[in-house]
Amino acid sequence: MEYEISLATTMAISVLFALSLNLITGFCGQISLGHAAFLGVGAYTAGMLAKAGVPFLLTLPLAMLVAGALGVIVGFASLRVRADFLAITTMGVGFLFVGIVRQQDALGGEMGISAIPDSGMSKLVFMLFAVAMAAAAALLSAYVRRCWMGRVFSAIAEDEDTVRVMGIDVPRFKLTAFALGTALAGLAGALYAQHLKFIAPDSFGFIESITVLSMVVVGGIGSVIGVTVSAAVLSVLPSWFQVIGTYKLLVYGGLLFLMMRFSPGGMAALVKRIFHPDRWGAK
Amino acid sequence: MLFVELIAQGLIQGSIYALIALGLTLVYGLLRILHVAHAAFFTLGGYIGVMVANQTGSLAAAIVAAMIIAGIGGILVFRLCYQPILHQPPFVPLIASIGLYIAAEELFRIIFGPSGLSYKYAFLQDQVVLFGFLRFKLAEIAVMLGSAVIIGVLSLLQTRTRIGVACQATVSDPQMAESFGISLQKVGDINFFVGSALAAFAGVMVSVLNNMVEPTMGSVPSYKALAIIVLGGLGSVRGTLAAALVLGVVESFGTIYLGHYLDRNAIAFAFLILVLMWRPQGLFART
Amino acid sequence: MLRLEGLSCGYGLFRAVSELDLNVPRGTITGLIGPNGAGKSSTLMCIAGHVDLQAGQVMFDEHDIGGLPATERVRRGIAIAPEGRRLFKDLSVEDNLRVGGMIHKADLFKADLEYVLSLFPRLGERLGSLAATLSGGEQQMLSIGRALMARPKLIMIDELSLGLMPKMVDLCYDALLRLKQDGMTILLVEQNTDRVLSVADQVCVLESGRTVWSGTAADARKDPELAAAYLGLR
Amino acid sequence: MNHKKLAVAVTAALAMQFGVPAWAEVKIGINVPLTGFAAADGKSALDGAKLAVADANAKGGINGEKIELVIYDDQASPKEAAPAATKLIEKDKVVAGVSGSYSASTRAAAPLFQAAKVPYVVAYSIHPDVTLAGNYVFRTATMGEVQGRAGAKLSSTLGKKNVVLITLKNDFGQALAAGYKEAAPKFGVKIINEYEYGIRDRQFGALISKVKSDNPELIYASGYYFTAGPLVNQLRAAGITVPVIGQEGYDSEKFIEIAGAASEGTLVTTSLDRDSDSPVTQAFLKEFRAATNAGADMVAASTFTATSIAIEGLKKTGGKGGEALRKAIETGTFSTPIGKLTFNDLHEVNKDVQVQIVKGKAFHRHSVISDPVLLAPPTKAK
Repeated sequence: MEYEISLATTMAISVLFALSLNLITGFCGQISLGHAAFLGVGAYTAGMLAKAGVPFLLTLPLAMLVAGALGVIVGFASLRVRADFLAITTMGVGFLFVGIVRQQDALGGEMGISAIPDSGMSKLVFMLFAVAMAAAAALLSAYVRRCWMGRVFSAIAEDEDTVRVMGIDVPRFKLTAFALGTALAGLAGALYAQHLKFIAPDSFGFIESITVLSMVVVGGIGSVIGVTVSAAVLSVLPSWFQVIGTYKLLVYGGLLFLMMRFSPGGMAALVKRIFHPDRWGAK
Repeated sequence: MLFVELIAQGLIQGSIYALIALGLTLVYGLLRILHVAHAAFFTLGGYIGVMVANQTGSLAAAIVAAMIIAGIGGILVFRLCYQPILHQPPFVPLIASIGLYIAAEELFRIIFGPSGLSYKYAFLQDQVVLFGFLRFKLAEIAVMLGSAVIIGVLSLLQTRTRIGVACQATVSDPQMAESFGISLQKVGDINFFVGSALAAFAGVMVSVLNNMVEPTMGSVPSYKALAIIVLGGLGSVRGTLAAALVLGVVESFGTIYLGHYLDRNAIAFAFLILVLMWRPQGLFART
Repeated sequence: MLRLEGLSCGYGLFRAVSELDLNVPRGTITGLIGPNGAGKSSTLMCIAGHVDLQAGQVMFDEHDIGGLPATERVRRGIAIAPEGRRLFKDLSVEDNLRVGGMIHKADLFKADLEYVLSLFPRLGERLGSLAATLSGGEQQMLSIGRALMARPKLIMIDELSLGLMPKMVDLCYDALLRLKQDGMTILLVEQNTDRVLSVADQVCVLESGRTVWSGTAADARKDPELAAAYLGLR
Repeated sequence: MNHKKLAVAVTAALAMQFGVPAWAEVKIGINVPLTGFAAADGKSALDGAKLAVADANAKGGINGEKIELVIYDDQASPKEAAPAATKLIEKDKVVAGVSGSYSASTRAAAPLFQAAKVPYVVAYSIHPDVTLAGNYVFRTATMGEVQGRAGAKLSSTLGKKNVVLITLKNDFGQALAAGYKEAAPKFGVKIINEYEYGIRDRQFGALISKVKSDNPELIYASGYYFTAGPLVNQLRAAGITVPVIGQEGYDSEKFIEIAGAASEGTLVTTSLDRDSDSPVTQAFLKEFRAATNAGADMVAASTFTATSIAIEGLKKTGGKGGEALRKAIETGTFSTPIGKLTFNDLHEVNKDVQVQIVKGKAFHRHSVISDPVLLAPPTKAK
């Protein structure tokens, strides 16, 4: 059972992480290529605190706080630059995070941090806890999308200038999206650190940022259900792909490409197309 | 003396960046997509270069073959992968491109093996001493001169020939260019051919410099070139050139004097973020 | 020469123009007028092949060109000087004109250039300048000149006088009359109704994507109701 | 032949008698990076492990039972290594594990093997935390710090005082640098400057210009063959002729291929001595070439060794894993291609450091550093 529990935990953390990016990129249209940095901020915060003797449950809100605060700072960048420029800027943030952590002896430098103290939960309970967190994030996402804020988000995603002209305080909403999304990423990071008990800078690099963006996009950008399913599937795909062995990454990259090439709306669109063929084509 | 050497090394690195980033900028200028998979042609160039050179013993043949094959590959990528999704929001081609790049890197590994290939013959490995104290590998000089010549010829072609002018017009306003009979497809073909061929040239030269090609050799250039075209003001050829050289020099000094605080990639991106916060349209963009 | 039959066009589900009928006889100037958002520019862009044709036909020289790509339409003889001019800003004036004549052999360029410069001598002084550096009037001249380089049978000009100094507008209209003398067919979209009525042979008035009036310019001037309602004439 | 068949039949009959699954093969699990940036080392490691298993199976396996190697790709990433380790333990029920991977992934896997009480033999990952996971984890590689100390001693043996360090910025390079810096004062070696580079760097022009102006007598540069090849090549091209000391990361024919003529004279502290007169080493080198048509490198030799040690242990316990196997490995002495090995109380390996030099496009013996005090790996007490 332990293997299944471990996989389920990985799944739950990935879902949480992907939903956090979905808030920023999916709902609010701000593309981020450096989201793994916030996973890292959460993981390092929680890891260091746990090593300092802070109880596990207390590390979670602190990790969210630190990640969210940094997220707001990066959010300011989104006020200054847009679209492709923002994508590259966030990518830079990702590289900067890894570059800085690498050089900090206090954070374990290149060696990372290992032997992170146990949460005290059994593996099963921890898995259930992670699943509960992911479910909460999904509910929060669904709620955000329905409320006024979510509508402003999607309006910003559609056409920022028009929203601005309407007299809505666009910066405030963008920063909120960043704060929410990065804080959730921080939570995912804290769970990640606890799950693997070992973190190193390389785990939060560009590849990880791309992976999570893929989860969002493959699921269907902005679709809570789609993103949840795709994050769950894609996160354990590498383990299943052991069968395919050496062709794993080829399949993974190919899948990403084919999905975008033939169904850019992700799985959500694909499913809609299969079940409601008549609605397809209407925008 | 050290100062001059560091500048020179920065320019060598910068001209490699320039060769790669130019293709990216051509594509971005025309189609407004970030063509991450571009770096695959850099790697492809390296592999073709090594294989052809080891077969024929001629570096010139290797360069020509690499550029032509990569160029054709570029056209195929444009037609089969990007053209059908051009009307989608920008993240779609971006992610497709990333997927394509990951798959390409893996294909190289599966086909050519994970540990890379080296040249059987020593090309351009002799040392040259300039001004009595600047010591270079012949290959380093070749990279600098080669890129200067190629880029010079290209910019001449771009401004002096009808096709070049047509390409520029298309970048400036694709719809109007069509209204004057210029086919987007043809211009796309040309841009992808030229851009990929340039990347392949860079790939051959880098493989000569390092005497090695490996499946992952494109990954650093891929995102660094993205940073460069942003610095250069997305789509501006002159800006890209300047940004590539500036970044090369900044890195050259950075690795020596900042190396203990930040690694090379982080330096490049710290520089990028600073510049963007200061000038959101890029360093050399006209506003 | 150009005949629109029940033309409807727009983007996606949005319909900009509904069932427009229009006939532009050879060698005439036709004015297309109406308030903002009436669908005038969309009509021109649809004829040029940039706005989706949703219903109806675009007949040119007795051929239905509705399904042809934009690149082919210019070869058939339709050139456009679009709204906002849309010059190739990074190119010189000369290169803009060169692009205009791209569908023809390079050795025709010189003669065509001379013809355009005879219409707009001001451009001759600015041949080497970047298009972006031109004044508004010069830009409009270049836009028309660029279209002429394609040796069209029909030239479509959108918002000819918008934002121009009166003197520049005069120069442009003089050029139009000369073009007409040389046998050119012109489809003109214009806000400045006075000007259109002074040169046009016939006008078509659009409102909210529909034709509300069409006829000769002389009739238009005579119709008091029309003049008051749509043409802003007093 | 007949003997063997009979033996197998008897074992089978006995096994059925006692209700043990009769044809169960003895399973050894291995995590290696087959894809991603470390794929080249992963391939070498896997080749080494496969050879060890094939050797053992050819000699009759364990009590007549065949050994099966269960292979999982970990991409050298902790994220992939953790589920792979869990799967090896849980699903495949391996009796022993081998790490043919880097430190990051090995550190993620080691605690899982420890918790499941499955002995885990680590081939070439050098991070100190690996063996701290617990008493079921063994390591056949010389730790980074130890190798760094050996490097410092070698520098002084060569009579060089002023040294520049060029350090690969990852756990491997940092551990080496730490060991070197620790031991350098003892040997009167002065570090006049230190530079760092990233694992993706292949162009070192700027760094080399600066090194040249430092005018060192010796360069101690950490790296893997794919970084060291271009580095040494470019050092020589820039006219720097002082000796270069590398470590086991250099230890691959690929290094010589990439650096070309510039590789001549490069010194490497490693665990594989090509000129060893030990029959085990020579047999390994020969068999590896026969099996893969390529020369063995340190990674292959170490993973072969780690796998062999697991197999030797299993032979002693008759295929039983768990505590019995742990004790067997703990107390055993093993003849391996990288020398005679024993483990200390922290399950670190006690062995000499081999110094190889590139001569005539091949690695040859330069010297052996055997200084039990200097080379003592950390113990439990420390």
